[in-house]
Amino acid sequence: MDQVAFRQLWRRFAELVHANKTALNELDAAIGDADHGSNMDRGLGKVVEALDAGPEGSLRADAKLVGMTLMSTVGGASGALWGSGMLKFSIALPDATVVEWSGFIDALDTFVEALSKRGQAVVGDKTMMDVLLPAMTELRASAEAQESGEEIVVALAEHAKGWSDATRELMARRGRAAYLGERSIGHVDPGSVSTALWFQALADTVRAQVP
Amino acid sequence: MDQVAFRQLWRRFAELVHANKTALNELDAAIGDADHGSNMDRGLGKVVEALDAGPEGSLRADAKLVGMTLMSTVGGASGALWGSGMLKFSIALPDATVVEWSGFIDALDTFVEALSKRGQAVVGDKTMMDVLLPAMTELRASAEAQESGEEIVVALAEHAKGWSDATRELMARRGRAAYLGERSIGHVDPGSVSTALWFQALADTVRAQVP
Amino acid sequence: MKKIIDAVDTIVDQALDGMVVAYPEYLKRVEGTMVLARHKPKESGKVGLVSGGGSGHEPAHGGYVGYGMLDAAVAGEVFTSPTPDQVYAGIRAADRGAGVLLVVKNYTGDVMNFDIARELADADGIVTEVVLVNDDVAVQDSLYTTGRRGIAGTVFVHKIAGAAAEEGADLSSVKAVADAVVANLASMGCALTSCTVPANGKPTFELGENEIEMGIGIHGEPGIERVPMMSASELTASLYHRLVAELSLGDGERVAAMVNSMGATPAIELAIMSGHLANLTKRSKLSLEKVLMGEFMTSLEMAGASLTLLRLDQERSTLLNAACDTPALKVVKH
Amino acid sequence: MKKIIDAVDTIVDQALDGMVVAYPEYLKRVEGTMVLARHKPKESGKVGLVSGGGSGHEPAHGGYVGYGMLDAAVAGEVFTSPTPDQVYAGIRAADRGAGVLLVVKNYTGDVMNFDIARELADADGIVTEVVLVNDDVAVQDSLYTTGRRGIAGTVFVHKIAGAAAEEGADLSSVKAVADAVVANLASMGCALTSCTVPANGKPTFELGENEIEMGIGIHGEPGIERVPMMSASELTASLYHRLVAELSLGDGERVAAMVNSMGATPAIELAIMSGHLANLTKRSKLSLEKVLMGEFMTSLEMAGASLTLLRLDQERSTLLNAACDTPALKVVKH
Ligand SMILES: Nc1ncnc2c1ncn2[C@@H]1O[C@H](COP(=O)(O)OP(=O)(O)O)[C@@H](O)[C@H]1O
Ligand SMILES: Nc1ncnc2c1ncn2[C@@H]1O[C@H](COP(=O)(O)OP(=O)(O)O)[C@@H](O)[C@H]1O
Ligand SMILES: [Mg+2]
Ligand SMILES: [Mg+2]
Ligand SMILES: [Mg+2]
Ligand SMILES: [Mg+2]
Repeated sequence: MDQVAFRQLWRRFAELVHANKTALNELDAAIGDADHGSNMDRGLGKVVEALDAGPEGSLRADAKLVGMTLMSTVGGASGALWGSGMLKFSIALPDATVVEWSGFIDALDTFVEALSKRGQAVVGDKTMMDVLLPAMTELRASAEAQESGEEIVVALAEHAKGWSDATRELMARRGRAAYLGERSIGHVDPGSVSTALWFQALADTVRAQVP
Repeated sequence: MDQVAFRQLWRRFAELVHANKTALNELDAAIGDADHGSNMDRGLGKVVEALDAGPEGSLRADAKLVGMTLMSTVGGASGALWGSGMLKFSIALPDATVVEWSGFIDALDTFVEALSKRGQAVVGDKTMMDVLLPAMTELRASAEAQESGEEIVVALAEHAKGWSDATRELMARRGRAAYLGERSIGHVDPGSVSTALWFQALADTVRAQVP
Repeated sequence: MKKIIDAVDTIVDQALDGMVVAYPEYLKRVEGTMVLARHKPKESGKVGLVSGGGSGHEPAHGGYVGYGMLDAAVAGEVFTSPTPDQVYAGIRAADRGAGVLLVVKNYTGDVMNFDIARELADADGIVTEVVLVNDDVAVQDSLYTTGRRGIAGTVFVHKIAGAAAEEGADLSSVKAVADAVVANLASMGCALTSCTVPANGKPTFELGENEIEMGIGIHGEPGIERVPMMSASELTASLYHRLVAELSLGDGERVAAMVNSMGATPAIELAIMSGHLANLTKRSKLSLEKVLMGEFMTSLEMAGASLTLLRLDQERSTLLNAACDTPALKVVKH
Repeated sequence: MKKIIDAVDTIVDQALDGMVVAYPEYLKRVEGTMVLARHKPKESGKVGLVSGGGSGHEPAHGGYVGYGMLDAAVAGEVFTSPTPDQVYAGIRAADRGAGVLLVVKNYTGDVMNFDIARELADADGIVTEVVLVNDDVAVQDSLYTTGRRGIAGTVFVHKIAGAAAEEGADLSSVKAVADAVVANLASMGCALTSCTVPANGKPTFELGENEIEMGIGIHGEPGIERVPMMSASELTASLYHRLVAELSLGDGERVAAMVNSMGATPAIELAIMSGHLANLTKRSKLSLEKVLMGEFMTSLEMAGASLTLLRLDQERSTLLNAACDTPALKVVKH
């Protein structure tokens, strides 16, 4: 993945979140505090601004800019997770303008690990980890199977949506929804939806790049 | 009028106000603070209690009891007016259990004068005086014309209702409705309605007494 | 109507007892009355201050009983002025032998009930004076009607007259300073929602999702005009300019302000208004010496706010900043 | 949505400036940040106290900045915990060389953002400690989840830990006293109406005319159960008994209480609740030493209330009654 694609990924993610802002807030209203769409939208708007204004340095510099911007503009649980995770992600990226697919997957792994550590959530807790953790497993497996990047991410975007939908049946054990106990069952976790949108943005970006 | 009739008058007035409490509050909501029905109802409830418990003294004692009770339980503009007016009314009544029709009219005159002095309202100001002042004029005239008490009060109750209705077209110059200026036009004054109910109670009482 | 109450007719009685539970060091209830008086009365020989009115304006008026403000507050039913016997009980509680000043908001009911109470006090040998507060500039001041209403600015009268009384000024001086406050005081409010009088059970008026009622009083009465919703900046400016014009405030003059919530409007919105207020005074070259921001004179759970300006001179400024210690307003000396 | 605002995304920024307009003697805004700090910092060598969280809970937390309570308050967007860089700015503003205690309400977002800020402070050589407030007994305390939330009881932590810091206690002692407050603290709230998050434009939930939501948090989150409306007496008792059970309070124990409005519920209703509270404590033979009644931790314009009980020992009682002087809470020594 090169710098153009990386920036495009975040622009696309910002677009998708913006289009789904109200829906994300409504999901959060049901089992949280109705701000997840506003939070992500506010932060991603700033990320796009920052990337547009940022010097054409390296992928690492771009990812750091993304992390710092999310960290200082999103707020809430999602801001702490995305922000601190992206900073770790940046360190794992090369100080160059291109990264191999395998290097990108490794960096993503660092990201997910950082989130696991920070948020302590595991699969089944009804959080964004219900998308991120299986996504990492699938990415690793498919990369080992030498599938093409495009095939992988297109399939992954589909699956991510499914994992997110599946949070509906779960009882939350982490995050604000956990306070609701059994009443959290029957609603999709908003953070898992925005995370699935990130994989959607990744698929859209990769697809657009392959002519 | 004797003491039985006097007490019956207040019981009937209390009944009529209680039945019209919500309507009076609603009239007051339109151009005031929505409490005239509650105020009069609260006070008249106490008046009935007090009269029921009161010793069978004189008309003057009864009227004083009514005045004191209204004064200390109604509150608002109507409480000050009815309360202090009834105290003056009591002084004008004989210390006996019966009063001639003419003596009753004289006492009422004292009542209305006290209200004029306390409230400074004249005809056309959109207050209870728009009923009380013409009612006094009519009472005086009909008494001089030697009409029977019953005929007089039955007609008067009708007319009082009409004078009250006519406050609808007026712009308030006294009381809380005055703050509304032109916006007070188009609504009937609640105090004039409750005052008309008093004349209704008077008519009902006199009628019930004449077999 | 959803309210945390037990019965409509015991609200005021219960609330007065609850005030004493929350502020035992400040307040006591005069037995058998609707009067809250200072727990520790001021020294004898000082002028007493009594205010009161209908309930539903909390913290007014019981919240202002304490050192440097009121000596007693008389509570009527919700939005109904108290009866003369209760006002009289307040006067007696406040009297320390130097006479009592009654701070009365200019409503027919309040004026008449306080007047009758004064007649009772008179018969009893207690000297009283009245200051009539009529700060609501939404209402026309006319000799032919009842004139203007008293609203949130009343709290400035409590504060400043209370400080004068605490300093030992005599009754006519305390009245003079209170009258001077009223002469230099202007307020105006607006409602975003109505309130519900408990005895009535439903909202006094209805406002559309995009409407705001300008020039409302403090009893859920209808206001002066209904206008489309506007921004905080426009709203603050429209109230502000009206007050400045009424007081003919000019370059370099000193003012105090109050940004008052009608009840449901949260502090965050008052703070936004306060920011605009500071900019507006700067632009009109007024010196904004003090801002009281919060709930001072409410209308139950009404959403909305009122703005008050008070022209200051040296005397009023000193008295406004004098120490006071009441449940709802404290000026702490550092 | 009708609110007195200019634009959804400038609310917090404008409100912070407005707080400084209203309380210039108390507060200053740390330039370029969302931090309100004491206008006059405490002496160096004393432990600093920082709290914060999403906005919309006013007067929390900026209103508690001042002598005897907080040194700095960090404001996030409405109902959104502040970002680590802002918390870090608050830590720097509060640091007087003796370390800083962070008072954090137990929400995942707050905990993580404050944790990241501590990492930044650590790198900078500023020693920090955290006290996690989790007083909401509506929520089950479980090791397998995030545990209980922090709500209105947080203000007792500010007050008591703030007094200890002002007296010169060191960081571990201030943390110990704060932790002891949390260990003896229980709160529970209810909503009569929802509130509207400005960025969202419509109420977070809907409640019927006869419904009340028990066990709500302070962010308009749904509560624990929906029950039919009840009387003030029943409501106070149901909250009270839950708190007494959670704290296992027994005969003769000393408590402080808070009767907190969620925003729109007027003082008159809080006073009615306070009256019931006093009767309930009397019946359970508790010694009710202090009642804080008013708006302390709100949810914008939500109607409803919360009740907090704090078990007192001699140390907490002394610190609770120590002088403090902040915009929203003042303890005046007579
Ligand atoms: N401990 C956690 N680990 C991972 N994700 C979490 C955790 N807690 C919350 N989340 C995610 O964050 C989302 C909520 O984000 P947001 O609404 O922006 O923050 P907040 O909950 O502070 O209001 C949840 O939907 C969930 O997916
Ligand atoms: N100055 C006055 N003179 C005579 N009647 C008055 C005067 N002011 C008000 N009223 C009467 O009082 C009525 C209002 O009474 P009420 O609602 O009980 O008191 P308040 O206006 O104090 O709420 C008005 O409808 C009017 O008829
Ligand atoms: Mg959220
Ligand atoms: Mg009325
Ligand atoms: Mg009234
Ligand atoms: Mg949030």
